[in-house]
Amino acid sequence: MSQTLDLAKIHPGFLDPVRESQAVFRKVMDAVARPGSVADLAFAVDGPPGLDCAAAAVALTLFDFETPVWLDPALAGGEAEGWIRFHAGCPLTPETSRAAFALVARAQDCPPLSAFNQGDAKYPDRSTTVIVQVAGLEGGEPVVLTGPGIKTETVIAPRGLPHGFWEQLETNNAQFQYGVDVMLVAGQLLLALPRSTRAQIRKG
Amino acid sequence: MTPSNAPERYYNYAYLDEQTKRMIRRSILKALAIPGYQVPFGSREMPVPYGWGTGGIQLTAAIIGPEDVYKCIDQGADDTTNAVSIRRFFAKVADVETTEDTGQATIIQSRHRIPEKPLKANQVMIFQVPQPEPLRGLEPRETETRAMHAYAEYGLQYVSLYESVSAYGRIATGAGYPVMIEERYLMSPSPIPKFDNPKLNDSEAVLLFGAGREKRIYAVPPHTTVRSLDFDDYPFEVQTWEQSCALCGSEDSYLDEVDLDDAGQKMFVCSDSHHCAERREAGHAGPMAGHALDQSKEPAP
Amino acid sequence: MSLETVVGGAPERRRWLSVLAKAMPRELVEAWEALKERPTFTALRNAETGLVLVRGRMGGTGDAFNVGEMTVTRAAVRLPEGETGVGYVGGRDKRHAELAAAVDAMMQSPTLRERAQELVEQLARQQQARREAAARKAAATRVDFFTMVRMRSPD
Amino acid sequence: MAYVSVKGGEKAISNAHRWLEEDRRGDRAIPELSTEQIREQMSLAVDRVMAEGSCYDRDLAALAIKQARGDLPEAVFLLRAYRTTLPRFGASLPIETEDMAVRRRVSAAFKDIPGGQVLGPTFDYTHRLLDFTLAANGETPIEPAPQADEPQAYPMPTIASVFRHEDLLEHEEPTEGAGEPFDLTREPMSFPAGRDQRLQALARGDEGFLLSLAYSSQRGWGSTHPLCGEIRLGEVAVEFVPEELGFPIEVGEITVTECTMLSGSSGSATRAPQYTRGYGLTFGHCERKAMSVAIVDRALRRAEIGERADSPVQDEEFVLYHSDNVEASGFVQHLKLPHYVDFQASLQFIRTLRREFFERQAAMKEAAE
Repeated sequence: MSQTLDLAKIHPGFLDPVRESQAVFRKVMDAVARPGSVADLAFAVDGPPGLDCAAAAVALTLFDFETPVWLDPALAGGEAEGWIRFHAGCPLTPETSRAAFALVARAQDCPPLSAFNQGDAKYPDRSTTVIVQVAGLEGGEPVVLTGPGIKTETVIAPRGLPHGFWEQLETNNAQFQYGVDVMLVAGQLLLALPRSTRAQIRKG
Repeated sequence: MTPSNAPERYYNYAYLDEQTKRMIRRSILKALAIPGYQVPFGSREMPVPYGWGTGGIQLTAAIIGPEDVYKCIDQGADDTTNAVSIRRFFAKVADVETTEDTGQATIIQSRHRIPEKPLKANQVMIFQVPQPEPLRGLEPRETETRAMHAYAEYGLQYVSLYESVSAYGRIATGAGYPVMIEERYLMSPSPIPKFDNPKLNDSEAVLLFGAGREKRIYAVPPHTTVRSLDFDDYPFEVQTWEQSCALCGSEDSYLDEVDLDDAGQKMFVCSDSHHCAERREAGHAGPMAGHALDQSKEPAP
Repeated sequence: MSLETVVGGAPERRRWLSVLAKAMPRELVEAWEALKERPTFTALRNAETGLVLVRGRMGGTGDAFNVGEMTVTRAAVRLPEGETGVGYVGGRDKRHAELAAAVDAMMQSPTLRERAQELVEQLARQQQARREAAARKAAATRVDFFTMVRMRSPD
Repeated sequence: MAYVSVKGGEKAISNAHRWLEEDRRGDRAIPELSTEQIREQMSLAVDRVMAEGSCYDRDLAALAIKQARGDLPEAVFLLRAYRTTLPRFGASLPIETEDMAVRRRVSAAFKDIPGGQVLGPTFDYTHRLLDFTLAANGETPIEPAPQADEPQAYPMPTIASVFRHEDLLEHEEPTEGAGEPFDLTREPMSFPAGRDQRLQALARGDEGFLLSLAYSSQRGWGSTHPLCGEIRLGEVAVEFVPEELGFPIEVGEITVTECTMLSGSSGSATRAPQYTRGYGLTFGHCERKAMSVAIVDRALRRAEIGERADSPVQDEEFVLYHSDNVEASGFVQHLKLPHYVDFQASLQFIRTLRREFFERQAAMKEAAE
């Protein structure tokens, strides 16, 4: 078991957990149902240092004792880890392949998507949801999204993703029904890239 | 100290405890990420019986908030007894406004129908599902059907449709007609009449399906390809009626047959009660419409 | 593994908490009200009813499985001198849990312990009497075929 | 004739509820039944509701029985729906049935076994003659049960401990590092099922369904040739480790019924012939149920023991998916709900087929003439 928490140092979580987690969930649900659309979670909680507001809100809404969480080593041992353990009560796992959720503090250091749990043939839902903090959801190279949830196409341009990320996402989509589901967060904003989404860098 | 042994009247907002909601919410997100795939979930006992909408109720309870406007229909109608009962439940436990107006609702829970009015992007449609497994009628074993979905082996379903064509000259399924999602997962649309199947394709709204007793959640995101199975020479077709609605005169809505006596007298009326009322208010009248329309109006809010 | 290593030197507290839990709520309330001086206490955690998942063993001796749940009520209280006590009792009687917690706290107080100890022993005697009556009734329904004395190995 | 639609549902439901309430109370000239009376005098109904409701609380079960007008599956359902709303503090340590304060213990395997044949409070040798003195108004005089000079000694040896030195009966030991047992209340059924999942499902399963399955097995549909090794009834302590204490305390005592059924097994090239067993454990005094569970448990162990599976009782999907009466009752009874939309779809189809049938007949008749 991990060490005892120093409760005096823990940032507050949701003020009204029932209402706030419901409101966050509806935004996140819509984001996953409409890949590439941006959810604004500004109404939610200020996370501890190292965690974006939107990542903190998702953690409080979806993590608990049933979900092993892989935490970016950059967050390990710090305030963010204590905050997540205290508020969400989730077990932490060092193994990417066992995580229900992964929280990546800096997109540049994101482990390969294939390192996470890809689900299995009969239970593809048992795969990791990877939450990646990026520099911004705009201003990067334009990427065209198509697939379920998207009427024709959606163009996004997140900043700060590692080289080769979109190729990884293409591979992830190509192996459907297996695959991880990705959420990109920047500050209070979030967008989702479930495994059903095809992403291609816009040429020219 | 708080008084000991005070009677406990308190239930959590929307009945379910927060841990249960989180579990269901996680399942919903996976269901949206893998359209048409049935996500197993830890369904709980609800205060209405299994088979009476516990899957839909758990989905609603997991997503509903006080700003929602909730509509609940059964057989297309707002006034059927089980719809009344479930609507009352959420009015009580979730402090939400309820409505019969399809256009006003943000969450529509339904058994056996999709409203006639096209759904919008700000709406979530929740289906109560008695049997989520489209292959169950052909193969009773979960171990077998799960493997069929895993490897997209749907030959059995096609054989069954083919046998139906051989026996009856057409595909015999009138409700719960199986659909293929994005050409990958075979899915039961719940026992909606095949008349409603086309409304699932390229929907504006999020479609969520909950089977409480069978402990499965699945979903169809907006703008997803939903194809009703058929053959080139026996294409999918929906039900039509020679009659129009006896009350509102509608010629393109799904009709219920109402027997008026035991000598074969009958009338056909819209299954979607709100659609019918809205048309009558707009001045449409069917061949048997009376004039005391005031009684059928909602009291002014 | 001995009980000592499991409970970390708390076998006494383990015993009195068990006696308090297994008391009938009515017996505990009566014993509490019969105390000459009853300490006041405040709630550290309000009495709350929940469930404990009861486990059995496959075949009676093997690996665990879940049989079902039982209702349990818990409370935590603090005495004016600062001693804290907890009560975990089967059922939904909040007063039972609060008084069990109060007696637990008294048992940890040098000044109140003696009084609380008497109360615990009284409850223990009542439980023992009930148990023994049932055991005598059971023995009275035993079908005796043989009268010889059975030899059993001491383990 | 003209029709308008009116909204009758709301009022009809309220009125139906009021009539139900009145019927529950019955003739007001008769005193109202208290939940304490049910708890004390209908105690086997209480036990059954707790076992199948999967929630040990005698008062809640009594209340559920009163509210359900004695309809036990309905009472089971009320209890299950209530338990959904309570937080879970955690799981107990496994109860030790060897340490049971036994009120009843019988074995059919030996004439006498250590601890003796203890009949306890049983219906077994009552003659099923209606006792009309119970129908008399007022208190029926009851003699207190006799007490022996020497109390029954505890712990009482089990059938397993009697066999242990000869290794004639398979013996179960806890597995080192075994994971958390499967929990049906948190996870859906999963197949192939472990024995932990099966025993939990059977413990909360419908007594009637399990009884019939057990009976089918005895009659040769997947015969397990069982012999009742032991039935015991009594009280066990439930131990729980509260987080803030870190050591186990007893939170109470519960009544349970335990049954071990023995079946011979001829062994294999690597395994000596030995008796195998089926095991049943239920809350409360539910002997018929515990025996049925033990027989069904043994039948479901067929894969592990290497037996053929060709009967319903040996088919775990069949047994586990259909044993829960809350699920079964809800789904069978949902057929009461309106189905006129689906029926309309099927009516249209049957009418078309009939029309085509008569057209064909007419055509054939014409051709023949």
